[in-house]
Amino acid sequence: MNTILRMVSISKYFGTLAANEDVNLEVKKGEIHSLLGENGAGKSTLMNVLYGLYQPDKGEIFFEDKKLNLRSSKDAIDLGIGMIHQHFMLVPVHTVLENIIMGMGKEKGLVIKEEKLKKEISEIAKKYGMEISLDSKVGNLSVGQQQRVEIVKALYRGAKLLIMDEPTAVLTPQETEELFTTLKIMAEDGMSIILITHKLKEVMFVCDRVTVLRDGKVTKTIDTKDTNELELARFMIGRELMPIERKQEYKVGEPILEIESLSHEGEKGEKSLNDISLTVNSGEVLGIAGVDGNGQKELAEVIVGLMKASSGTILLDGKDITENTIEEIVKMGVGYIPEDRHKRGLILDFSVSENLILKDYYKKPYRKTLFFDFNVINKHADDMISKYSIKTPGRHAEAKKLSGGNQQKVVVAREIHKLPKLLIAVQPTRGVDIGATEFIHQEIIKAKEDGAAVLLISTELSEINYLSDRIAVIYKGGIVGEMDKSDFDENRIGLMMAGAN
Amino acid sequence: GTQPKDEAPAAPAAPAASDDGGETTSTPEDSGKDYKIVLLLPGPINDQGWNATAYEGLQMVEKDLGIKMEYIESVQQADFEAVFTDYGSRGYDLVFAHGTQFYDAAVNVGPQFPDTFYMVINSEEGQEPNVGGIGVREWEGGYIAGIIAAMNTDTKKMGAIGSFPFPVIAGTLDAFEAAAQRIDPEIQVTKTYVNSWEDIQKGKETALAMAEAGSDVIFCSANEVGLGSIEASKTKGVKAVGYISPQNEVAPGTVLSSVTYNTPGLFKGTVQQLIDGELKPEGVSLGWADGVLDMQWTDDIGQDVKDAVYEAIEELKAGKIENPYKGE
Amino acid sequence: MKDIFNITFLIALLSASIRLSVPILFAALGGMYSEKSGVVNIGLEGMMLVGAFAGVVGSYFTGSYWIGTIVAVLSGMLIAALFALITVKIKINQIVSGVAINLLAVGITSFFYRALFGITTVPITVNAFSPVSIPILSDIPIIGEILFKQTALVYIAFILVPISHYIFYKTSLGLNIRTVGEHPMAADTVGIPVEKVRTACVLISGALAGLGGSFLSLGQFNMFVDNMVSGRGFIAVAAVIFGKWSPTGVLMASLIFGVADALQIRIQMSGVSIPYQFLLMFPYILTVVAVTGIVGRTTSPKALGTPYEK
Amino acid sequence: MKKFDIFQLLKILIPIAAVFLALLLGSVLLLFIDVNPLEAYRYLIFGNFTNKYNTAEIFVKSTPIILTGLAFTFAFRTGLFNIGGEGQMFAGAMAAVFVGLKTGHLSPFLTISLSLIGAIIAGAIWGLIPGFLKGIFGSSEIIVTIMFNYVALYLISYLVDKPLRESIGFYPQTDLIGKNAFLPYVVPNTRLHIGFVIAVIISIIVYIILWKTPFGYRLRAVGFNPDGAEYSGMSIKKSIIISMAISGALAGVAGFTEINGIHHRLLDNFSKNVGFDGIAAALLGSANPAGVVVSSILLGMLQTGSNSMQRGVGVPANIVSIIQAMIIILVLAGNMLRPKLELYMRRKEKVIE
Ligand SMILES: Nc1ncnc2c1ncn2[C@@H]1O[C@H](COP(=O)(O)OP(=O)(O)OP(=O)(O)O)[C@@H](O)[C@H]1O
Ligand SMILES: Nc1ncnc2c1ncn2[C@@H]1O[C@H](COP(=O)(O)OP(=O)(O)OP(=O)(O)O)[C@@H](O)[C@H]1O
Ligand SMILES: [Mg+2]
Ligand SMILES: [Mg+2]
Repeated sequence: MNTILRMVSISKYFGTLAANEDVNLEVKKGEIHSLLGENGAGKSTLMNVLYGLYQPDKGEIFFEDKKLNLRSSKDAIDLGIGMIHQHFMLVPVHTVLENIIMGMGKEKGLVIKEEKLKKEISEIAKKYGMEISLDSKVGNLSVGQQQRVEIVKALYRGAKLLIMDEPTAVLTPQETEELFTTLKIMAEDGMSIILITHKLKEVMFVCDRVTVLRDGKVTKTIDTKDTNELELARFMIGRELMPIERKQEYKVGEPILEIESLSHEGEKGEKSLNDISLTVNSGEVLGIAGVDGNGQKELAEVIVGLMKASSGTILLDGKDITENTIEEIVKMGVGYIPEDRHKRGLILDFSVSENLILKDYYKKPYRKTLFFDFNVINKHADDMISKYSIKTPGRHAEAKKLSGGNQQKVVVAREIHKLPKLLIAVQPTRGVDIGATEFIHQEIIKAKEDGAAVLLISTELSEINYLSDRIAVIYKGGIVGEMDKSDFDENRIGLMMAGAN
Repeated sequence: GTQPKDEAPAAPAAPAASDDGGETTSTPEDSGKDYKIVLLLPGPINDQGWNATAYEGLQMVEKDLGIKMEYIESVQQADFEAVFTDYGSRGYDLVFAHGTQFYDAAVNVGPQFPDTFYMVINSEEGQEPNVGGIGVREWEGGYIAGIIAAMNTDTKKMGAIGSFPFPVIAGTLDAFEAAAQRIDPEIQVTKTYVNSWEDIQKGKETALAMAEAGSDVIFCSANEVGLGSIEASKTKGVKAVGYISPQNEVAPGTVLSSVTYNTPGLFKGTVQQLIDGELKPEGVSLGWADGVLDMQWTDDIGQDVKDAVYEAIEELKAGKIENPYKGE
Repeated sequence: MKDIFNITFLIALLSASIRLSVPILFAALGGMYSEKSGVVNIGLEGMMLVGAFAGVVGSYFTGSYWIGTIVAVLSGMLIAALFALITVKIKINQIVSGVAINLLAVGITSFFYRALFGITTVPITVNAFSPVSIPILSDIPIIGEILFKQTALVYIAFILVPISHYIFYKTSLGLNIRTVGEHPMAADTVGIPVEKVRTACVLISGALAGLGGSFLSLGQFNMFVDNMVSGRGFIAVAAVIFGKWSPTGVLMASLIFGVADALQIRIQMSGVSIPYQFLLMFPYILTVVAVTGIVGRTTSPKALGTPYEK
Repeated sequence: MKKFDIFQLLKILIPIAAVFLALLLGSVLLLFIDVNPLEAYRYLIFGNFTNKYNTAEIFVKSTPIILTGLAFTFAFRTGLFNIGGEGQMFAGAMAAVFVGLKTGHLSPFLTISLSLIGAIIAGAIWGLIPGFLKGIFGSSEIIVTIMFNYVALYLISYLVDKPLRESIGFYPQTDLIGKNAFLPYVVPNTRLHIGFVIAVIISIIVYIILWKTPFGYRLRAVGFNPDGAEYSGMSIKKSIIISMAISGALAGVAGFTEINGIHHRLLDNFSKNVGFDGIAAALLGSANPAGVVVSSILLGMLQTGSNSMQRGVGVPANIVSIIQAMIIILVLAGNMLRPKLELYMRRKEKVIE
């Protein structure tokens, strides 16, 4: 196998922060190469440099033995480098077709020849098993489908090297599996792939080689067959990972959340929740497994009052909260880790300390008469930062300056710290590195042991399995099965998630 | 932008015999031609109307009397006092303020600077010791325009456009109507306001609408807006009466004739009084009798119209006609 | 009042509405290009003013109003280039940049008018457009009178609507513009040069606003007077939002504004006892009502107003 | 220590350089019309400081700009674009005049307080309506506030034409408000009235509200991320309406200072463009109250300075607006480019160390 890409001694600074320092990366033709590293290690930055979005401050890139001078991603695309970004680069109000062809005027002509383009695209999509409806608005698609749009977008441009930044973070096991099958077909076709993921199992399963980054520097490049998950974790975080033992028996308390025949209709009248009944007791974790887009978000938002139920009742601690506002529900002691931390969970322009009081800002002791008591607020922030080991330049740093994993920690800290009666956690570790994942898991378990009722909604079966005491599966807005932890069977649940009974 | 202002110039102040040496401000002895005179304009100097004619006055003073006058334009209402104070403290001999709206500020500042004379154009008041006013009976112009218009209408409908319902403007429109109805009581005059001095398109559309509703002579007292109304008259083949500036050439064949203001002469006259030490802190009101108003005739005008106009002018001069506008 | 609401009145009203809406339509179409690419353009007013002035200058020196119009377009683009430089490249807040552009335009048009023509009491007049009757079409009863006896620029304005629609929704160029306005980062990742697209769109907005200005000075008149745009650029800004950022919407918005203004003038003349100031308010209040009742929750381009930074 | 100084210095040096550049560009025009730029600029810069009266004028001018600037700032910080400062100022002025006419006979403290309250309420209503339409129907506040500027303008025109026309019924303007309703002067023999002090105090209050209270926290949270604010239990609609009302109230106070401090009566088109100057001041001052005060004073200085330049050497008004526009553009451009320059210097320093 010959080398298709060599990045030599790449350095990239943001201000005075070295996101990449003297990084070397070599990718061979037809290989699937993994890039590993904690949140903020510099993976996305390195890839953005490769894709021409960032100009490196130092270093050289050789692609197919030619030295590159990338001025924009246009240059990279023209050379056959494709990239699927961590945060999808799709325009929600455009159709799938428009998203795929945008920016291709030079190649495809000024006037959009819809029929011809559709035919070409469908062919490619079919080849890799990724059919999608080209006329749908992307904003209406599930995350998994959006992922496909991204891949087809890259394939249609004729990528020789495809960069995928955390593509599996939001996929179900089945979707992940499908994706990996596709990736393997691509690799066999001679395409090279750089895969960024926080899931070591996936790395071991699909990748040929791994390069590990830590604090912007390469700590190791190694063949997957010569290593194992534990060793990779050590390269990444510089210490051993010690999975905590989970007590299998648990003490169930009073019912906290009781949902009775709950339904919800979307804007166009479609049923997004269909007659759901559930109970979560104090001291237990009820895991909701399911493919993304099957009503998970609606379930969480209806409970907390962000959306209105069309029928059914929700009892919290025995009191009917179906008609209550979110404000009232929050006050009753419901903690909520939302699926999308950027949209809901944080005010990105607020500082860390401000974000940590987002739900309690008007309460004592943060407030003295009409004014804030900044001594208390600052101390609270410092406490949280050290307790949850949030990596931040300081409590005054704006939340948007934190890496994704650390942003997630801020949300988790805020929601768990208050000792909620009910904790709703949606995808609590999305995009978070293994160290932080481990930590967040511990916190959820601690909350439960302190008596919280926890409703865990996750597309990741390993997470469901690891944290839940009971498991329910959601499909097309309805609960299609419920089981105890002891009956956990990944295959069976996977099938239920896909709609089979 | 143009500021609220009153519309109309005046002419050489009446010779008015000077009484005893009382409170005249400039000292005739040292008239070594070193006068410091400034003209304050409420709007931009090339507004094709009120301010522009004042600028002509400034040029005439320079040409005929050899005295260089300064000017500043677009003075904001909020700055009137500050500007008066500034020129007062810098020892100016004469400050022309081109619009009644300056009057209050002049009265407030005046007493602090007895060596400066403040002359407020279009004010019919003055105040001891050093604020004078030259009011122009603009309505007398409107009256003559009304006669010209009335003798050229077939439809017996005509339109009169004003900027803001200021007394001078409203009076002008009212006089226009009164004169027209004196010629023929059946004549209807549509009066509208556009709340602008410069929205030329609105002027045009207003006049077009008037013409479409049957008016066949249009008259407008609102600076640039007037140009719009003339353009509309041209488009619709109806007639217009020019106003303030000699506007016959703007649209030959459309403009019947123009009633013009001899603003330049008014400035020259006042400066002459300054030189002669005859400035008086009082208000005067000038009209046809004082040569402030004038006619620019076109060849299309028949002798009968001219006769009627001259007859009316004589009556106005004699004070036989009253201003129809009585305020709100 | 009695004989006022007949067919001639209607024809007159609608032709007036068209004349009144055309300058707004030009500028609003321009504003739409700019806003679709993510740049708020409050500077339309100033760009129109520059166009109005440059059109007269061009016609004055060449004797050709068509050349005057071209000069207007180019001058609109020139001042738009400055706007693009400061908003797209240097990334100064777009709203305050627009305010500054308006201030600048008032200054330079007045300055150069005086520099070229001196201070006049009667404005310099130049060759200008006169109405062109379109054969056959202009003979259609009523419609012909309203639509097909206008100046050439009016036809251009209306033709620009379907052309813009085609560009935005049927060409890759339009797709690129929309992408840049919705999600500049995504545009960047597929190789669309965000800043170039925005600059181009701002230049187009300057060109069209310049045309709108020249419609005033050469299509409606044959002269330039200070500040002759009198707020129409701000109305155009509103028309873009009101028209929901679509060419047909912008057309409707401009027409509604034109009708309201034309109607206002006529009601005032009909001698009703409503104080005229309330009639003058009417088009503005109507806009508010329309924006509230018809448009509702507006879906602006997502990235509108935010400079793109990597 | 040394590093710190350089960057602090840049903050001052860059705007000065920007102004200098703008003047340099302006001097081309001045030379074109045969005015000596050096002399013109001597007036522009030092003209205000020749006597107490002119110096005080700077603050007189800046007073309403501070207030409309704060109005824009308040809305901006809470995620809204209030282009309607001008109209809200007019609304405040209408109320201030009305109160001043009706209660001018009361004690100064009482009548002035009532005028202020009236202006606050009227401005708040003029901001609240667009806020309400935005909150409930989602109507663009940019459009509605622009439209409301015109509506207020014509409303004043109506008031001074008909119901509030001066009692002798001549000019379309109101009578003078009662003497007791005049704002007291703070420096004798100048026009500097207490409105300036009020504006500065209000700017401090605005700062405190926005950054030191839970109330302001909430409004800002909604501004930055409505979804996040909603999630945490805040009502977006209520916040939008409250923010716009407060923003309008601030501009309303500008109407009060202009009427009770300067004009003492209502007239058409008074203090034109102050609303737009406020937007410029807010953004020049990085939308924070202290910055607004400083940049409003700078704009005030620029305006009085250019008046004095006009008076001193006869520079026409159009060049003045060109120079003003250039100064705004170049100072903001300097602000934008400063971080890049700093970064460049920092990195250099790092390499050297
Ligand atoms: N545009 C930027 N401006 C400033 N700092 C940045 C920027 N982009 C990245 N950084 C910083 O550079 C470092 C590397 O970020 P990068 O996104 O490459 O991390 P990552 O390895 O992709 O992390 P994650 O696993 O969370 O996606 C982080 O500290 C981040 O805060
Ligand atoms: N303006 C900025 N200044 C400093 N850091 C920034 C800035 N914008 C983004 N970052 C950081 O740059 C990195 C890359 O941004 P990106 O949006 O890819 O987030 P991420 O860390 O990968 O987050 P996520 O895990 O949520 O997907 C993040 O660490 C983010 O916090
Ligand atoms: Mg990343
Ligand atoms: Mg991440």
